[in-house]
Amino acid sequence: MSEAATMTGNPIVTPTRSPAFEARLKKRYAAERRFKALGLGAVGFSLLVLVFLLGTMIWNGLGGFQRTVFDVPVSFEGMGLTVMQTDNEGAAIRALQSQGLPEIVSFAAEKTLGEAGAAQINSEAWREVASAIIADPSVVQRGGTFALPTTDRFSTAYLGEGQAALQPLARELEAQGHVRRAFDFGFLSRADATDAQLVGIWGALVGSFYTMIVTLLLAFPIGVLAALYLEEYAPRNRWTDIIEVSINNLAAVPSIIFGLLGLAVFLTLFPTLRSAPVIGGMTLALMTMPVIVISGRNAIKAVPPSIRDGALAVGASPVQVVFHHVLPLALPGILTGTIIGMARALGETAPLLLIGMRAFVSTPPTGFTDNATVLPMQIYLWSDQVTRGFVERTSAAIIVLLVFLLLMNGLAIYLRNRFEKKW
Amino acid sequence: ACGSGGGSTSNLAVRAVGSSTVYPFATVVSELFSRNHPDLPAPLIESTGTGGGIALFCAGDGAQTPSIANASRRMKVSEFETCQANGVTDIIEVQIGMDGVVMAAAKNGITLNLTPEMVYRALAANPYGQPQTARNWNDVDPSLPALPILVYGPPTTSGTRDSFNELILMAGCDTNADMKALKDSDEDRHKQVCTEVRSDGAYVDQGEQDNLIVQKIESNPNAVGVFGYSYMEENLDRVRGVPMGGVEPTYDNIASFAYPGARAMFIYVKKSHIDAIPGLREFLATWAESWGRGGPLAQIGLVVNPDDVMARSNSAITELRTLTAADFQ
Amino acid sequence: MSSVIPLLLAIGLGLAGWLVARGRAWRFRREAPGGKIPSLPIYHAWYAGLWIGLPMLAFAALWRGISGNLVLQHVLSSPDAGALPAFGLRRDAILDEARAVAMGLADRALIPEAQPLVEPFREAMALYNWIGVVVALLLGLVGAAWAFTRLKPNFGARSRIENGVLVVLFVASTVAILTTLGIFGTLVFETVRFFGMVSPVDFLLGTHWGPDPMSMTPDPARYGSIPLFWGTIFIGAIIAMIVAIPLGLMSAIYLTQYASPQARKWIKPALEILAGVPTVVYGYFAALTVAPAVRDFGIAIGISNASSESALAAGMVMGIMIIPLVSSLADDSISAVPQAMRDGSLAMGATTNETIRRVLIPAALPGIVAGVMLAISRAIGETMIVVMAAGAAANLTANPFEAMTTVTFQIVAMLTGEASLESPATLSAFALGLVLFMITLALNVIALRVVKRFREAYE
Amino acid sequence: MVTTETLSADTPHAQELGEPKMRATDVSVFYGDKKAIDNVSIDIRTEHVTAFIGPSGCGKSTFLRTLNRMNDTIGSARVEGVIELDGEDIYHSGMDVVQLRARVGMVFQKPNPFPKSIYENIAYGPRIHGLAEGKTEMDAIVERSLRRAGLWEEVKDRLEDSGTALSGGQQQRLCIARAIAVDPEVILMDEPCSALDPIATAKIEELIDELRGRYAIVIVTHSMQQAARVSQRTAFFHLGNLVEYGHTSDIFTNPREKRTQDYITGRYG
Amino acid sequence: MVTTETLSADTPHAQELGEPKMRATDVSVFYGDKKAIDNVSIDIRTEHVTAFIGPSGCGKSTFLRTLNRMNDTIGSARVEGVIELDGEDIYHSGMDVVQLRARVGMVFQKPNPFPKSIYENIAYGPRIHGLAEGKTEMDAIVERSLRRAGLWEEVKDRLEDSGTALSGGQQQRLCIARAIAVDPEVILMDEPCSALDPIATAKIEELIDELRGRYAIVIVTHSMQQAARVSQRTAFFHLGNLVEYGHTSDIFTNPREKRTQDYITGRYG
Ligand SMILES: Nc1ncnc2c1ncn2[C@@H]1O[C@H](COP(=O)(O)OP(=O)(O)OP(=O)(O)O)[C@@H](O)[C@H]1O
Ligand SMILES: Nc1ncnc2c1ncn2[C@@H]1O[C@H](COP(=O)(O)OP(=O)(O)OP(=O)(O)O)[C@@H](O)[C@H]1O
Ligand SMILES: [Mg+2]
Ligand SMILES: [Mg+2]
Repeated sequence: MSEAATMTGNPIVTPTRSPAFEARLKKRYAAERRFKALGLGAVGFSLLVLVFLLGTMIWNGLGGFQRTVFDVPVSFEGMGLTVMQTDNEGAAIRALQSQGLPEIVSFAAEKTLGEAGAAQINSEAWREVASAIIADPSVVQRGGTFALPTTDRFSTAYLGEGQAALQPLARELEAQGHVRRAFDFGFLSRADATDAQLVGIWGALVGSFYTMIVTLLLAFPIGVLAALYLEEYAPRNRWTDIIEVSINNLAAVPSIIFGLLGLAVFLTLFPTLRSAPVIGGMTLALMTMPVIVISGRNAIKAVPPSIRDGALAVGASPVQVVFHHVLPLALPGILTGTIIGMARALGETAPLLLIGMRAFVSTPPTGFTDNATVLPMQIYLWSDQVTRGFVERTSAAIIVLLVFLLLMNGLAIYLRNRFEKKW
Repeated sequence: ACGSGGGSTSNLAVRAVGSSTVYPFATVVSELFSRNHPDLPAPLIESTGTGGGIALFCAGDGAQTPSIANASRRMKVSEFETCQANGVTDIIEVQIGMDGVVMAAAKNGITLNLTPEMVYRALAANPYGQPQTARNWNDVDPSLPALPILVYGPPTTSGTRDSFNELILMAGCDTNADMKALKDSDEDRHKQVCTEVRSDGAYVDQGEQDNLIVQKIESNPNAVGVFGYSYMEENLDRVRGVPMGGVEPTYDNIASFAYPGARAMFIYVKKSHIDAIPGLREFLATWAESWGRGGPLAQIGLVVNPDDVMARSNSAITELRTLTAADFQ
Repeated sequence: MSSVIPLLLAIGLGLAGWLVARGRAWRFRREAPGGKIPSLPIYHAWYAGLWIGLPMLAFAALWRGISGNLVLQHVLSSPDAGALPAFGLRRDAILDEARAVAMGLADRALIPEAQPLVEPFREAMALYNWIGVVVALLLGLVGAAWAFTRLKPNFGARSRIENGVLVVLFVASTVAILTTLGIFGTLVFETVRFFGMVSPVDFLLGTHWGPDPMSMTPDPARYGSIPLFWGTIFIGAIIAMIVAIPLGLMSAIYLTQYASPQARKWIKPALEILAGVPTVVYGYFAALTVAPAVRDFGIAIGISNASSESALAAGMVMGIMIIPLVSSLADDSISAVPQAMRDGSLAMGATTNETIRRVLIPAALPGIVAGVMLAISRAIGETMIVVMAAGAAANLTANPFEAMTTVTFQIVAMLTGEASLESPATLSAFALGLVLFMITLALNVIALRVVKRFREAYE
Repeated sequence: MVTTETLSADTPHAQELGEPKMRATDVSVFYGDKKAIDNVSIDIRTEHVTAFIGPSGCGKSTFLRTLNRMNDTIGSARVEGVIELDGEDIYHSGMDVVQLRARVGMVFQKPNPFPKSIYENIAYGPRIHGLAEGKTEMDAIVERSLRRAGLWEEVKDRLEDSGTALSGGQQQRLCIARAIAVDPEVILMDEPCSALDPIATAKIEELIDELRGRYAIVIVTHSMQQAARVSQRTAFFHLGNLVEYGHTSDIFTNPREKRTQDYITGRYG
Repeated sequence: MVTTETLSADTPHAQELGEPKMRATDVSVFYGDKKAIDNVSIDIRTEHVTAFIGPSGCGKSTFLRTLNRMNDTIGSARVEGVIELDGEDIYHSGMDVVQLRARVGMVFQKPNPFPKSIYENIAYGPRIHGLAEGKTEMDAIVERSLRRAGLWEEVKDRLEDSGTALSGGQQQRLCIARAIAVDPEVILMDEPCSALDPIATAKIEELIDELRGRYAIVIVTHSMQQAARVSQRTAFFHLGNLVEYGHTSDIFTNPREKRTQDYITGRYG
């Protein structure tokens, strides 16, 4: 207290009201405004890029949900078509084929579109008619007007691109009102094909779904448990350091190397499961797990020790402390890591190249062990297709992937917001 | 509990792996096959690259190994030997057709009249063993425009690049007598001098993304692209072929070898699988039905085999003639 | 179907044990002096349930593995099997067909010889299913007997269960080590083969990269990996980070400190979409929008050899892609800093940005660093953007306007290309992978040391 | 309840004392819809140490935080009424919050040192406000502040250790030292001694006494003894109301209100 | 310093009192290399409330935490010596730490409610120990605990609100209620009242008095008055040493040691 006397010598002008302070304050406020503007700019920039990307994707991709069709009235009178009563749609379609349905359709098309036009009917168009008949056999009596897909080349020409030869025909048929773009519901229910007019995204979507399920079921629990172990129980020793380093390192390993691992380990163990979602999921899980562990550990670290003390002091065991208190409080942070990791896994192609998922799979998979491909792989394959019709389809597939991503993230974000707590 | 060994839940099906160049044709054949044989399981076509495909193919003779390897080049002796060593002894080689390698520019872009020699001198890392100095096309040949050399092409790892090396660069290189002589004295050196491409930006590796090359040359009128013929055919409204030695890269010119840029594509089939894998025989038959002139494969850019090769391919399928080491001489 | 039965049995029996044990524990409790037993009834329940269920499940898995062979032996010993070819693929195919039909996966056999074997397969499967069920039941009973002899009023069921949980946690953490070893094992064998063809010295110190994948005789002078590693670092760790760290960090700061909670709730997930946009999309964005702009800019500032494939374009787009990695993780760590820290600083008269820069960021540093590390890793692993926007030319240059390539792109190209898997170029992919793996490992060891030293705890 | 007039004209010598340093007029504070402070008016003078007492949850901390606008950081908090510092309305839009908080320092109920070194904890305020030029000056400020807070002897050898590694009481004294370091005009202390032992408490009380007259000091405390020892004016809060405000000696010996009397004698809560 | 003998045989009736609830013998505690507690021996009896006093940083909290092994959570902390609960060594490997902590409850210096509802804060302990069958029993436990902690009236209408939304004092009382809810045998309190107003403090003190005889209670406090009011035995710590331990009345009126005398009369720190 003796030093107190020495410092009360100067007059009572507090330094926080001096002109120097005020001048400095101006600068500080300028810095504050700059800083805030920088932050806003950063967010704004990112959002702008996002909007640009989404905008161009949607702009390019919306057309991919449509296809070019001819409106052709078909009558089946006197053709003697009978519809087989069976659950097996394939058999029923074959029965109609053998009764000459394709010829009936092309005849009807010729009548409406002329010979040149009829040549541009997609060779599989009659199947649409067949499906309509099987769905409602009374069509055979009534006849009807069907929207028949065109050939891929005609479709491109109709859009004013591709080979010049078909464009006059397209203009002409358009003038007659026979051709139009129609929403292609089948795009969402079919699988891969070689004709852009006939492809669908469903197969890849289901493949991605199965793959992500496997990834999530493996990576999330393993990641969370490993994070808990490392953060809460692991003794601080060399062994823990090894685990920690290898987890951090796995997050840095290029994804293709996980593909090599999947090839060398999983496919050696399960040789019959090449191209199957379960192997893809396992491989991606190895890649996703470190991300979940790392973000999970940060989230767990952020739970204040006083919460643990409180629980321990009422006699909770370390396991109870962790599962009753730490884990629920850390969950939002863990979910952030999960979102990021799963988003990456959903968009990943490189490791899947090596375990057989860059494949032409024309029927949607029905289980975890069926042959399958995934959305990004489908996008990648389509983006390199020769025919022009695939350009729009690729963009449409990207939109589907994004919607899938949004749904997945939406769920996680919902959960994250629900569990977010302050202390 | 389901089975040992081959007990996957699906039935045995044809499985074809390999080249991404063959992949689009194989998928079309697979689709045709499924349409014509709805009761047989659909073939699985996988794009792994030729090397990866042959490695899988040669891994063994079991029912889980692929029955077919798609290749955009011929099997190498070393690969054949691996096959033999792994018990894959009876291999049928079928040439399904040819892939054209073309050079093209934007429709309203640069006009070039090239020869393989000019291409070689413009793109080689060390033309004829000398340092590369050309920056503009007219540095290579005064008849060419004074525009910077900019070529987008496939990476060394792709089959298209391999054909480009072999059919255009090598040909251009061998116009020089010293190089021809070098070929006999030091084959490796010759190959390097003749096929190594400059990496200073004049030649841009564009991954295996032919559509992107098309887009890039479309937006850059001074650029030239190297890609498969089918891509040019599909994009004729945007790009224009670069004549080579005065010959335009048209279908007929490629099929007749007048345009120096066509090379064979193969499928390799395990004879032992023909009876064991349901549908394999029919699948091969579908190939044969599709690869002809005017067939569905030609429509998507396959350059059809010359008649004699066609006959040989047909007989390979019907007679199931297998490869021997002698075939590689 | 046959694998469902043991599963249901295991769950059912386990559940029964669970319920019985719980009931018994409640009785113990009521009878115990003071109405207290060391472990809650629920732990008794789990102890019994797991002792019953787990052995059954383990057996079911094992049985699934071996019963197929047993069935096969059984069928082969049946008289119908006499007509089979002695060995070879055809024989396997016939057996497979017959099995598939017997399991109901196909209506009829495509191979006629398989048809007579269907019935023997059916019988054998039924037989072995029964055996499996009976053995599983026995195992369950043994487990139950063991568990119930041990469940006494003063039995420490909780600590048994918790020890089990700890073992599970520990095993989960070793998955990472197994993966690391797996990767190492996968890479090292082929790498050794490669180094038999190209000496490690040439590979590690050479400055020219241009292998010929179609050649079987490597020219060591064309296998210098330095340009690849330089490109990887330049694009992924330098340019991308120059974009991503400021943008990501500033976004996180803005969202946690300035934006209203409502805005944050929407903007944060919106940014996370950026991380999930397929890389093909970024690739096209980089190649067709950014790269030409970068080239024009380069030419405008007088860099004559600015190429339309540039490290800068690829790095920038990659940076945008990984903004959310940085921002999300930084956001979480910043908002985890206790409010008291913020209050303390604000009460000193600090402005918000001073509080952020001097108090919050240092306290949140470990989380921010973790986010940055993840972001760098993702950038290094990215290939699509690199090939589309930076070309694939292995240039050793510091000029960001030139084309460059990365290790990872080369690995992908080599492994999925047309070259033979035996060729030195393909094998070089394994060597590249291994070296990259070792480098990141070394970096992580260093990072661990650094974080350990600088970790700031705030309670 | 007492009226505004009663509270501001608290002594016969009100005129002699000049203007109060801070004056709150009809201040109410809401958390969302919940009223936590109801219509409080009070004067705070440099000449006095003012103590806020009252049962837990009555709003002492809440009111204290309105005085340097720390409640701005609580989203749901809303203030009505007028609070003036040297005659300026601190809730006026022209008021500079940063400067306000530099002038009105605060010490919190729970010690909250920054996870930095002890030195940096103290140097933080002077540094952001640019109060020291050069290392020597800063060293002097740090030492002086730590001495005044009675912590210097204990930590002088480990200024580079983290502030969070100190014991609870040491941490709180560190926070007081930190607040003093920027030489504020008013110091608000929210139970600054609740984690301190008697010796440290005595030190702080001495310090408060020493600072009185130069700075206006407001202290929230639960200890009647402490209030009686250190303060000249005492305000008694109850359920958000300011029940009584006046000379400490009056409040403790001769409270006007029944509630005050009851509280002081420990008869209700 | 005093010897072990002196401390355990503290009264003439030592024999009559039977065995102590807890007994520490030659306990030293280290943080890394730093000795924070030096060779302390002490008995804790159910019949008494034991108060630990001493200047800030002297190791009161440290020693308290050794009694229910809460210092296990601090990586660098290491304990030497023997601590027995009912004659069992609590640092013996056969000791179940969880059960130990259920028997030796603790209330911390800084309130640390769980970020859960008030109800869940209290119900947590009884639930993990299975002390209640059904909702009604749990409700009863929650109400009883809150009442004993003097918090019931304030929170009974908002049991579903988060425990962290309470004021500091309310939070601390919540933590006390939480500790009581599991009916421990020993309750360790680390300055439980440092954030409480006199009324709440009085309530807690009443509660402590009520619980005495049934539970052994140890309380760390900075308030001599509080120590004098609530405790029957007082231990004075200084610089990690147990300087004096004995009847509270003796310690306060007639300390044997000079240092104790000086501390009590506020003469050093
Ligand atoms: N952030 C908040 N949101 C909502 N209500 C709050 C908040 N902080 C405090 N309250 C409520 O406002 C009232 C006054 O709280 P305050 O913290 O000011 O009391 P106090 O007098 O300081 O009590 P103590 O002596 O226990 O610290 C209490 O009822 C409390 O529950
Ligand atoms: N986790 C820790 N690591 C290292 N040293 C510590 C730790 N906790 C406390 N200390 C040191 O141990 C000594 C005793 O601290 P302790 O918290 O037990 O004191 P205390 O008597 O409770 O003080 P207070 O009355 O201020 O709470 C102090 O010097 C303190 O700095
Ligand atoms: Mg308060
Ligand atoms: Mg303490």
